[in-house]
Amino acid sequence: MTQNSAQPGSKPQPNRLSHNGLIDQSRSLNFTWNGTQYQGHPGDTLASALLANGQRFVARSFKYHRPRGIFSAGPEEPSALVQLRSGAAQEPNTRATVAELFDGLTATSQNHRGSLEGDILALNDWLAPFLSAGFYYKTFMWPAAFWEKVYEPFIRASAGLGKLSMQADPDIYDHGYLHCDLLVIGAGPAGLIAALEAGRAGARVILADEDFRPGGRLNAETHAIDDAPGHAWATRAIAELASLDNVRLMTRTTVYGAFDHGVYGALERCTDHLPTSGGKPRQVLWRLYTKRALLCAGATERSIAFANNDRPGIMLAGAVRTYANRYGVTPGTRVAVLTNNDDGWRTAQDLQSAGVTVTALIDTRSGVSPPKNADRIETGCAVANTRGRRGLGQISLTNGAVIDADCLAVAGGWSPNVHLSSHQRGRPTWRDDIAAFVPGSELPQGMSVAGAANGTPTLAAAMAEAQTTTRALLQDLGHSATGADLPRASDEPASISAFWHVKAKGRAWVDLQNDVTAKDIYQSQKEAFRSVELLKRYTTLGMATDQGKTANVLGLAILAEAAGQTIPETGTTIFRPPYTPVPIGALAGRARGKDFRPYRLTPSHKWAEENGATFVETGPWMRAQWFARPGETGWRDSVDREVRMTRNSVGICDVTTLGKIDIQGRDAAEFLNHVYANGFAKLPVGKVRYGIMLREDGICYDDGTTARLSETHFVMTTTTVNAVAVFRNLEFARQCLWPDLDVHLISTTDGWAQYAVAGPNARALLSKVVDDLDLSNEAFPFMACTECTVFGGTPARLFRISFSGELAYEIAVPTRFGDSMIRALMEVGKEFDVTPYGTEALGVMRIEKGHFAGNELTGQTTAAMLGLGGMVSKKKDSIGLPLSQRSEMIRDDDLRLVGFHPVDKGIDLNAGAHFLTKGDPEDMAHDQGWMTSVAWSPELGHSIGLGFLKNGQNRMGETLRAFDPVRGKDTAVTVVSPHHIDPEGARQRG
Amino acid sequence: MRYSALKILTQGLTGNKGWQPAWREPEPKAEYDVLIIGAGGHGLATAYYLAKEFGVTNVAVVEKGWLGSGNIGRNTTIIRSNYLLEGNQPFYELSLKLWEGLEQDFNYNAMVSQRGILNLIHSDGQRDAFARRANAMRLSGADSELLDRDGIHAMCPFLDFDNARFPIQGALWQPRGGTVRHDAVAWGFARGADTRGVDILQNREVTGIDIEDGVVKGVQTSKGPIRAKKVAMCAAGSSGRVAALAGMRLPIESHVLQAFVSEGLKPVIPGVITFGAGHFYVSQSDKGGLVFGGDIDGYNTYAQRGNLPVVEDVCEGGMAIMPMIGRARLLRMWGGVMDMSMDGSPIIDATQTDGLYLNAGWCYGGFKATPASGYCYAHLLATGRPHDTARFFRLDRFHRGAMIDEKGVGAQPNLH
Amino acid sequence: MIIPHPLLGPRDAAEFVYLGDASLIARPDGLAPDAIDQFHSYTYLRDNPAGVHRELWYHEQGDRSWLVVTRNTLTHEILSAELARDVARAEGRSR
Amino acid sequence: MAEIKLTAAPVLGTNLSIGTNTIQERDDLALVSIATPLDQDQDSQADLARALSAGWGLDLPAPTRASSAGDAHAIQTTADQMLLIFPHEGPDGNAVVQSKLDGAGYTTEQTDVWLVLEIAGPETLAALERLCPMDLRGVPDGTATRTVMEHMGALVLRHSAERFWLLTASSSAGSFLHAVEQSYRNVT
Repeated sequence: MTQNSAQPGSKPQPNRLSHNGLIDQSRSLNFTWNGTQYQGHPGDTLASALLANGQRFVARSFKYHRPRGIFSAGPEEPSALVQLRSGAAQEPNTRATVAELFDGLTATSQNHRGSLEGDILALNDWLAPFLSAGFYYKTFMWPAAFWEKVYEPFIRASAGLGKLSMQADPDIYDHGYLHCDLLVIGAGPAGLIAALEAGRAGARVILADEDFRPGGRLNAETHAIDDAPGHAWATRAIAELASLDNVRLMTRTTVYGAFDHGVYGALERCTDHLPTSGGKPRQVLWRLYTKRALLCAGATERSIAFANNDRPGIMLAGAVRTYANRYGVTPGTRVAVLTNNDDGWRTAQDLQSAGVTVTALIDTRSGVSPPKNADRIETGCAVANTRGRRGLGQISLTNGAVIDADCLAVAGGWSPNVHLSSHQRGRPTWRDDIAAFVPGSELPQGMSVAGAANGTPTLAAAMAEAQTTTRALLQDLGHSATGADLPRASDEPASISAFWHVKAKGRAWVDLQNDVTAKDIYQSQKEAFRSVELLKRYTTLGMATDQGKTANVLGLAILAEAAGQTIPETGTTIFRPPYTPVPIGALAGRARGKDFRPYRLTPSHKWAEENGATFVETGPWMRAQWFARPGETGWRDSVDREVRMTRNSVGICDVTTLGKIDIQGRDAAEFLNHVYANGFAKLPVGKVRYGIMLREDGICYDDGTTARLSETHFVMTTTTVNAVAVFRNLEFARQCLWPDLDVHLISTTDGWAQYAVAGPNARALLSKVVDDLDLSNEAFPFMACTECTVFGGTPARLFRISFSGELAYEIAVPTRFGDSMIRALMEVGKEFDVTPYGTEALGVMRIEKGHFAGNELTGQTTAAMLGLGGMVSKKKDSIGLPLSQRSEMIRDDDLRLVGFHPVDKGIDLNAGAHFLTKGDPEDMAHDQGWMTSVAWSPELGHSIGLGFLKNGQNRMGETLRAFDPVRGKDTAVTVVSPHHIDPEGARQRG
Repeated sequence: MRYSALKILTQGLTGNKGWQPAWREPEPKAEYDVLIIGAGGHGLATAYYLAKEFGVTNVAVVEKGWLGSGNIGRNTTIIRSNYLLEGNQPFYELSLKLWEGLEQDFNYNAMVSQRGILNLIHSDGQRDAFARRANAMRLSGADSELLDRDGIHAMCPFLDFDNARFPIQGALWQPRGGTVRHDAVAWGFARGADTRGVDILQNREVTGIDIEDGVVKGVQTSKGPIRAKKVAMCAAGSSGRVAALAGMRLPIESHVLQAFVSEGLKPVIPGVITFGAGHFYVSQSDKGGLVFGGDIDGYNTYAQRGNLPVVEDVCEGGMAIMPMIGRARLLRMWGGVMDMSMDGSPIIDATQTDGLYLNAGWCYGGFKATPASGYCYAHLLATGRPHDTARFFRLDRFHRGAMIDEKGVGAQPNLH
Repeated sequence: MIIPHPLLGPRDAAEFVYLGDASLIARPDGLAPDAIDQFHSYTYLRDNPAGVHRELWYHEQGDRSWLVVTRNTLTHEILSAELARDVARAEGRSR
Repeated sequence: MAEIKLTAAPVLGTNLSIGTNTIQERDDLALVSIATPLDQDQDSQADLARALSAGWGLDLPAPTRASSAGDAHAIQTTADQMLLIFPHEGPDGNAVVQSKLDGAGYTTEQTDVWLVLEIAGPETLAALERLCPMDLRGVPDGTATRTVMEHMGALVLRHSAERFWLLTASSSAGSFLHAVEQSYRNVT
């Protein structure tokens, strides 16, 4: 073995092979591991750099806190989880095997108390006999109160893996959407062939690979293609693909899930290999819309269960080759190889050619003749146990031999990466000849599988299969393949003889991360947890961050062994998305903070900002809540003043947020008769009518006014919150229920800036605004409407409607004039001491007036409860009519909307209080209703409320308890009419 | 075998070789007094309480797959009784009380962990509605508190208090809410029922319900017929399919609810937190995974998987209230098929067929209801009368117009 | 999911709002003497099949068409998508 | 008091560059919806086709395909409704259309409902890939369709691979512009 010669200023990397690897050994990158600085090279992962620096013991296991090392060289890593970066960017549970090295990288080990080496929780390992499968279900029950107080806090603190920073993620994320004819998942030899075939044929291709270097196992093996190293062929293939406009090559991109109808999720890691993201998205979550997909995801090697098979230094054999061939690192200086298949032989061969001492090649099969690439060859036996407290030192064999080794490469066979094939219904099927599960027959729509992922493990066969499959897909898609020949690759032998478990004393680990042993599986079987699903839940096998990529098949095999069954009889393992874990930040994309959802702003927003408005979220809208004036000491001051000024003179409120729907057609009136519970067919042109809408279940869900502008033209208003739902329901009625009515809908909510002008001086103010229109009560009475112009020619609509109970109008101008309009209204209103008012004053006035709003329209409210039962016309068929007449919904003693005054006028009422009859018990059975809305009425000088009360219409004057234990209040209230002011409506009609 | 710390100790010292099967795998008898269709949480709980509380032990629970393989093993493990309506609140409070004594009752540690549930409030209207709810909870003996921003901050300083699109204004807090190790609930009830003589018949699908002259006689299964005096449907998620065997149409649609778990993390979340301006709720399991979910996918389905838009919507909600979880990774997503009923509330009732009973329509709230559902269903099966707290869960309520519609969204199951 | 819109071609289901069983098109006569019985069945009871299901989707973030989509609730396979208005007319609905 | 005249304001007045890309509000257009009366014998359709052709040189639009003549475009928005976009200033676009249609369709003024952003430049498709679920790369010029972007409804019109119009609700225009801008910044 040749050690690399240290560059100036760099420390030697003891396990670096200077002549090997697809890394740039001419440049060094500094990184810090557990506070110590080391060096690696561009092209390294953190794992390869740690191994190069002789760091074998890098982690503690989940349950027993056993020392663990680096087990694999890819996304399947169960053991080497680290905390990457620091501060707010700290990233727990990062697999060192896929973390690309960058200059300045810092990482620490996790899941230990004290140092990695001195973890005091390693005590758990000594207690292991008492912590077997499911132990926690059988104890910690006494005394009952101790679970939350004593046991659970201890368990929680010692469980878990890495730590969150507890600070907001400092990076940004993005989402994206791509479309293609063919998605090729995996850029190994099969994927490259497929992409080349499809790309050359002119199809739109996306080739996605999770690695930063495409090529798959070609980068890890010493195979030749067309007489050159495989990785060189991959490089040429990538270059050709990059030159094709119709091919999108996506590296560092994991296709993590297969969803319905050819939709795939993919995560591109854009800046994770850089010291900082530089203000650009750290990762992009792509949604891929595909016509066809070809899964070329390769295979994952698995281990063999034998006693103490979890020590640092015990690794997958293929991973050992990856480190030697791709990264120029040997994981040990005296390496032993344990295999049950021909593929394991390559590890010995590759290491020996790199100059590494291979102390033994142990093949579990009898009668095979492995090549002499090791100091000793043992066949027909296996490893029985291992020694080495913080890392492997020695192995003992089933034949009694004891061999020194600081690395044991275990080749237990390869499991095709079927994950995406089973994300929908597909259940993998077992193939005895390769001792592995392959994708089943029920694949996601549009998906095919080729290469090692399909159980075709050898290079030439995988490439041939990829070509054949791609050609068939191209034909489906209407493209013709160019007919290029396959490159020449050798087909190496790939014989395997299933061998899973060396039964001997000592714990044999199956799931390295969750610390599940073969014995746990036997116990689980004995305790009746006999299906794979019960097994995994009882033992937590395969539930760790690696989702059992290296463990599941082994676990299943041992379960089969325990049950005395074959593997197919025992079950199968399926996988759920995501293939590898996806950051929640990436899944959320940009939607966080203020960007969580869009803001809708009213036309007067800018003006309101300039005039001291406080805003409130009303669904997506921001509305002015009140307008503070100098000297006002709190919101109540402002709101009381706005109400007083409006009721005394005139106030203006932006009501643009109400939904506005333009309804036109010869049959528009008939249509309205169907969708409103009350009649609209006879509404005259130039008039507005108030209407209530029911759901088909008879519940009143929205109300508003509709104006008739011409015989065939209506303008409907809805509540702000229901605008979208009402529109949808109208379209349903129009298209599905009465499809031959000539009626057409379009939303104009955003097209008009609409202002309520309310108060005794509303008419006087508006007479200075509208052009040439007689606003007298006779000419333009309550509920009149018209199109008109304002301020000398600007088009407008005027409606005489009132929510405040005052003489009031709503005036609308095209939105482009909205800002100018509010300024003009305020200008001409100066002589009337006009005030703008916000949603709070709006709320106070509607409660004073006894109008219901969102707090009353809970979706549980009938028209009868609102006192509007009589409005529901029984002479015409409207939506909700029949079911609104069900027996329980028209009971006379049902809830009714009534008003409330506090008996002691100095007390403020609270919404949400429940009503109790005096002397009744305080329980649900005696609940009489609840307070829905409260306000302090400047006009009455005390707090008032609206609420639903059982049989309320017949209880005027009764004194009840407004029971509010959650706020420690219990207030005597008197039942009154909901119309606290002007019950006759003289003001709004005046 | 009774479980105890001593048993763990003695077994540990003798190589854990003496553990016994947690339940039998019996052959069916020719006839049962009660045959329950579905060995999920509710079915097993029903069998357990029938045997333990009502002395009815000639009971079979028939399951098409493995016991506990339905929604009991696929949910987000939350227990709470923060309900609003008279039809619901006392029932869920009964359930919470049963949870509180469950482990000692069935000698199995289901890890009932009452670390509280926090429902965030983002608007005045929501505050009023939660005040109404909090008082309703008090009226039926449950615990509830309204917290202000400072109170929430003290509990969850990591929430986004400064930069939120929908600022946090307060919260409804139920200290007795929490989580339970869901699989253990199924196993504990199964073991408890089995010990008392109930036959749990796994891997046996009910393929027909035998009815003669309006009277139930038994069921057909994939492995032969079984006679029964009473047949109790208890297969939420598949209720439509089971009820169809008896010729019934139900006020139920099947929908998928996705759930998610992150990689294991050291403790960060104190109890359960729900976002009031989006679809997101979260807790942290004892193993350290953030267990979270949101809205149902919204279309009829019997497939136990969902689609990306909802995954993204849920994670958006998560990042909106707790942007510290951006670098935590989602490890696994899965789906459970829900009986979404027409008013969002369940059904525990007799049917028009003599001897045939229905327990269904749990929407995504079935887990927390498991003990009370089992208890009340057992009560109905054993006495013929509904239990007082479940008396509103009648099938005819839709015809009468007595819906129990907590969310007020009407006869549209995917909105509940 | 992808909805094969009959006018617009394949569209992401995220653009749509789902309502439910297409039998909701067959709204009974609200003035019939047994209207409550009929509407109870229409509004509340569902076949809820595990298999082929005809269902209503609304293209809210698209062309506002109501569609009748025929889809398998076990596999999510979509067999057809039609304009609900055409379906309604074919079922005899008019004014 | 001086005589008051209302002044029209653009929705945002946007005119900005990101690298060599530009984002610009088009406030020189009128937008009017035209619904085709329900009519079994298709007379209305023919009347409408004649009026569109005479008025703006436009054919009836097909689903997802705008009919265009210069800066005038007709886009089918629903099965029986289209959006007509044409150069025009002033709030009377609807009146202009009504006069030319002579009752051949039901019209509604839509100009102020929408923000029209013209986005152009070499990174435009890349930016749209971060926003828009629709395939805008593999479709012909003139493609027009409604979809959703960052939770906001939007109507997209592809003029060329490097020039698009994006129409969105005027009340949420600020959030929409923010999303478009962010998309460009994320890809440049």
